[in-house]
Amino acid sequence: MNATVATTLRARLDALPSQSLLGTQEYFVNMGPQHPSTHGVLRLVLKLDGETVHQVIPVLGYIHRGIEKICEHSNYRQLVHLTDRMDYLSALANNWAATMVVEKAAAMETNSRIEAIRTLVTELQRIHSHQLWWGVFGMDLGAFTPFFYGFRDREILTDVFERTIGGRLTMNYIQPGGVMHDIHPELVADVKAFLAVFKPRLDEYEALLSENVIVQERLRGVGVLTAQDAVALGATGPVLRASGVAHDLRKAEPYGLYGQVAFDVPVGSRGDCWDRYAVRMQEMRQSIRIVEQLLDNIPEGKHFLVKPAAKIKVKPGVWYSHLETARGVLGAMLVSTGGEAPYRVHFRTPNFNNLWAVTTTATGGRVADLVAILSSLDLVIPDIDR
Amino acid sequence: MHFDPQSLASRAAHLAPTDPWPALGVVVGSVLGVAAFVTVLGLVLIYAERKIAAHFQCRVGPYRVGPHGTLQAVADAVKLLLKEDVVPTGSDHLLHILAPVLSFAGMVLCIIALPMGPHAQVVDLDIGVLYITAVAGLGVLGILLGGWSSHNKWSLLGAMRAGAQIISYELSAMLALLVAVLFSGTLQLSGIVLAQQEGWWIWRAHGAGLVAFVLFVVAGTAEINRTPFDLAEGESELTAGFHTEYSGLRFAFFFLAEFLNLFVLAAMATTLFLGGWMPLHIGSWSAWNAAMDMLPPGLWFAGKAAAVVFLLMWFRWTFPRLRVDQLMRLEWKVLLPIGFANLFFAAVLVVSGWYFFPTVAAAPVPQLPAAGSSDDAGGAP
Amino acid sequence: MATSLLPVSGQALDAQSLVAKIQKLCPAAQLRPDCDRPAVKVPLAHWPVLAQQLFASADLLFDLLETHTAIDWVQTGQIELVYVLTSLQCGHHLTVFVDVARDNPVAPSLCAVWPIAQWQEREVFDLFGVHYTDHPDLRRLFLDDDWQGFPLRKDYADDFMLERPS
Amino acid sequence: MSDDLVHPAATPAGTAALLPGPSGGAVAVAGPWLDTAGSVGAVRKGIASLLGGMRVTGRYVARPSTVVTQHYPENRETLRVPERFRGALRFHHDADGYHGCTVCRICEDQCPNRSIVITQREKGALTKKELDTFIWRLDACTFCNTCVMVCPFNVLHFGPGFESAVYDRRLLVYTLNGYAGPTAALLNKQADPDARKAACEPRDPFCGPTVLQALAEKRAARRKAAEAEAAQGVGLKSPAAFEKSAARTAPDPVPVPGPVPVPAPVPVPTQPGSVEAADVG
Repeated sequence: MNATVATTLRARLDALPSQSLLGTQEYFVNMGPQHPSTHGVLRLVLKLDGETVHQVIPVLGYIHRGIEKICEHSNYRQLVHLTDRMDYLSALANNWAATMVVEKAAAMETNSRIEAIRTLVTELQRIHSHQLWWGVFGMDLGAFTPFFYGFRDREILTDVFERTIGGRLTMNYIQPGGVMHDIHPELVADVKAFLAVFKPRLDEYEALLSENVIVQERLRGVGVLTAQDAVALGATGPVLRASGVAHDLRKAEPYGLYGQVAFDVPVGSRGDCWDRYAVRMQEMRQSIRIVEQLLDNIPEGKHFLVKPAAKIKVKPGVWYSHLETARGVLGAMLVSTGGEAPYRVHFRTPNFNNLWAVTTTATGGRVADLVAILSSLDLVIPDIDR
Repeated sequence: MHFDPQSLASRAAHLAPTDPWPALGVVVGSVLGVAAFVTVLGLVLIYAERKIAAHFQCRVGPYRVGPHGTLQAVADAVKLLLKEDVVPTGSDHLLHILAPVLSFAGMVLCIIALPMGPHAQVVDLDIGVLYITAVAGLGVLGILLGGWSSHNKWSLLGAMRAGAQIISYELSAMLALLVAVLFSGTLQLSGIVLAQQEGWWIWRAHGAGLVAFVLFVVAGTAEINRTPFDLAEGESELTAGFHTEYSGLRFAFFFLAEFLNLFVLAAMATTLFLGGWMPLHIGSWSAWNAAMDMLPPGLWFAGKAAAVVFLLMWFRWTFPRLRVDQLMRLEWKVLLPIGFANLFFAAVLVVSGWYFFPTVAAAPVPQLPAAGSSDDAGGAP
Repeated sequence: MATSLLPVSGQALDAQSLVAKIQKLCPAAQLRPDCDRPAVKVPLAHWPVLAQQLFASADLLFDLLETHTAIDWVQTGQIELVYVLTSLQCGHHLTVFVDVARDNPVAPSLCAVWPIAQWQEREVFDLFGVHYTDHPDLRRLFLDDDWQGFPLRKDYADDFMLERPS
Repeated sequence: MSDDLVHPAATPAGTAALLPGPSGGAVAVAGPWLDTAGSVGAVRKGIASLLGGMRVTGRYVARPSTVVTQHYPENRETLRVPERFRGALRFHHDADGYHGCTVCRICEDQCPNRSIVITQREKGALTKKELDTFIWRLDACTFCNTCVMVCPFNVLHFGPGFESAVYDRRLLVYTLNGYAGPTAALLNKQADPDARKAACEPRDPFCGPTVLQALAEKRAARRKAAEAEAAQGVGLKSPAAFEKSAARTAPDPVPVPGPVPVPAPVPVPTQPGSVEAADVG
């Protein structure tokens, strides 16, 4: 083949209208609202060229329930249980966020026992949430077995919650003025038994999935989110930390007893799917550390400091508080004009803000990469839609 | 021990000129036998997969229908038969209907040529290896047509993935196959089995056999679209890939073909590298060899095939799925070069006549008296 | 390779000096006292410039728009836009309130400063009906494109609303 | 953030001595890293990693004792539901079958979804305020436990019954109290057993008036009020809109004279875990 022919071919290819050298056409395809890897009713409209993703357009609202509007018609005690239904995997942290802002607004006191219990159960739920994520992550990559292992180990913790709280998914446990029930007498023993089982299981998780060459090939260098992009796109939590920003509200603005326990904040360096994966795996170990420190050191005291039926009144003003759930910063804003019901409540939910990272990181990758990215962002759809 | 393999087709051909009715009986018996075999084996494999998968995942699996859920697969089959057969609007009806049939037909055509025992083979083609690789290609046609005719972009993506994948991996499978062919000196499957009387190629072929076996299993897994190469289905990516739009009986056909392909792969690996129905013989340990001969050859075949099937299930319930470009890279940059080098190495071994266990005067491949017409499909060359 | 934003490059300011600094940048900004965190009220006209300064100013460095929402003050006829800003690099917070008229709610889009604003503004547009100028893609976010009305406004009512039993 | 803005709860006193104190910071993660740079070494390490995974799954398949499956309906006998589990709402009756509800309506008021509706006897036997029916709508309940928390007389608690599936939604409306009448305290003051009996009227889980009927009456009253408002031109909603929204609220047409024709009381099997609303005679 001589140079002329090659040049002509090149010129002809260049003259083609599409971006593709093969002259293929882009097409649109709907991923969701019913799709196994969108984990709920998230709909992504994909512009594809063959397997290559050119654009991702999230379409939301399939599970929007207007929680903020309902809050305007609820009193300060009632609105807490609505937060269970946002990020249902971090129900306790959500309860705490709502409780925290109400307690701040109504100047309610807590004691160290309440704070210790809150810290303990929330940290347990971080493990609980990451366990589910790990299983689902494996399944999104095509490995079924991690899903069952994740759920098997999560079940132990769910039973622990069930004994103390009474709920398995929607908790409504952390209330303005305390926690709904005192911890179950068996809680400490139960959690210790769980940790004894779970710590070796974590190593198994690593052997089964983390160290697997296919997983590493699928994740490394895929869906890179730089630190600048992560902050600009409002990402928080493990997604932000995987990009190299060591922002964790448990350290930055300690609430509960986080200021008094020793733990590290795992931080990634590349911001790819692998870093997001590794950060969450390490976070489970750090959460175990926190739980172990708290278990034997729960102070004595009352678990509820106000009368359950007491009316909570708030003077006019604006309050905002935020904390770190398993997925990032959950903020709660409360606007009051006085009285028993808020004038306006707004929740800054981590998933709503983390979602948009997919629009930049998935372009140029394959469909399979998109699935890995979605899974590494660990989205809970009701938290996006609220 | 002297083996005298005889395929059903050759038996029928042998009988036909003198006793046409028994010959017809053999033919009808083979057809019904294959049909029954395919159905029962399909159900057994589905049950086995579900149970084994369950135990990999700390579950018990099917438990309610029949003792330990043994009839669950039957119940599922009945359910699928009773389901509405949905053909999506805008689909290519003819091809949509044809696709699962093609997929199924390719699998059945493979099964009839497999030697499952000295007398348990329907057709013993003298180009058996070539024939199987050829008709196995019908499966990809079924998948391609199924994905294309479904009028669904996800299905189409799955079909395209499957097409690229199966065509690529056939090369590696072929190269691995050729190693066994080289050592046996025949393309006839029963001949390959007989050639392993002194030892199976997996170890007798000096490493080349082992490498070829691994290559064959990996490439074969890719060819039958099983995890970690299940990109064509990829339920977390393409919902269900090429069979998203199939339901009822047609889905059952795809499903059955998928599971029986698993058996075909295991049977081929067994035949080529694990000695087929041949018992485990070690050199001149006559006592050992006699003890091994106590088990019927059919059981040996079933046991070896089951072991390979279990290995494939183990893969499936452990590994995640590869990405499509990684799949191609694995084939073209890893498996294919290894396959070529291995084939070359095997050729050197064969030419130099260097084996682990020297061939003791093995009985020659028995020739059936060519009593029938000389152009019969199976039987004596 | 992503560059780490840590260690912290700036100095966290306390509430008084933060507000003082902002008032130096924008004299029209007023402290909003009924807020638990440092909060200023900024006139709409000054806001785009101030936003840019808040983002870029070396000792403020508000790099994260934590959230953006609105409050419908139906009595005063204002919709109050709320911007909750965080500086990950310095570690301080600021809440900015901007009033827009309820009957003609138009505000400048801040997508150019904080890209996440693109979707947070879409949510506010969807639920409050605030129009953002220079927004690249101002559409409904949660509700149907042909939805009538803005549900988080206090006077919103539609045929399908359930009465809360009283 | 200045000190005066710190939430007081953030630094509770008294635990600093017990806990190790804050330490730790950002640590970089690498995880179990598989360096697949070299070609031959890469293949070897890759295969080793795959075998490592197979060892994990292989260990489980080899040990059937690791199976965690529970055979649910068969293991009802041994199933242990934690005492705090929020299954079905129960109404506490003492040993005599008397309840302690004074119709203070705090639970009704605090229920976020209005899934509790309390009706009062028109004419009490002993006092003015006597419970007629305590209606719990399971179909609207979010199991938030608020009613249990706020009840001053500890009348309510959540029982373990979690098998609440029914084929008809209307069967999810329960009357929890065993009888209509005064509280246990008042009844116990009556020395005459016949007088006690006369003061009480039995109720069963599906007896009327159901909540749907009660709601229908409330809705009718509100519709009347809305029409009156609309006539004066002050209402936000048109009567037609109201009609529409009312129709969406109720599964059955309103108004229904007399008890809503719910299906005949289904005999609730007294198996562990089933909804046992009628646990008093």
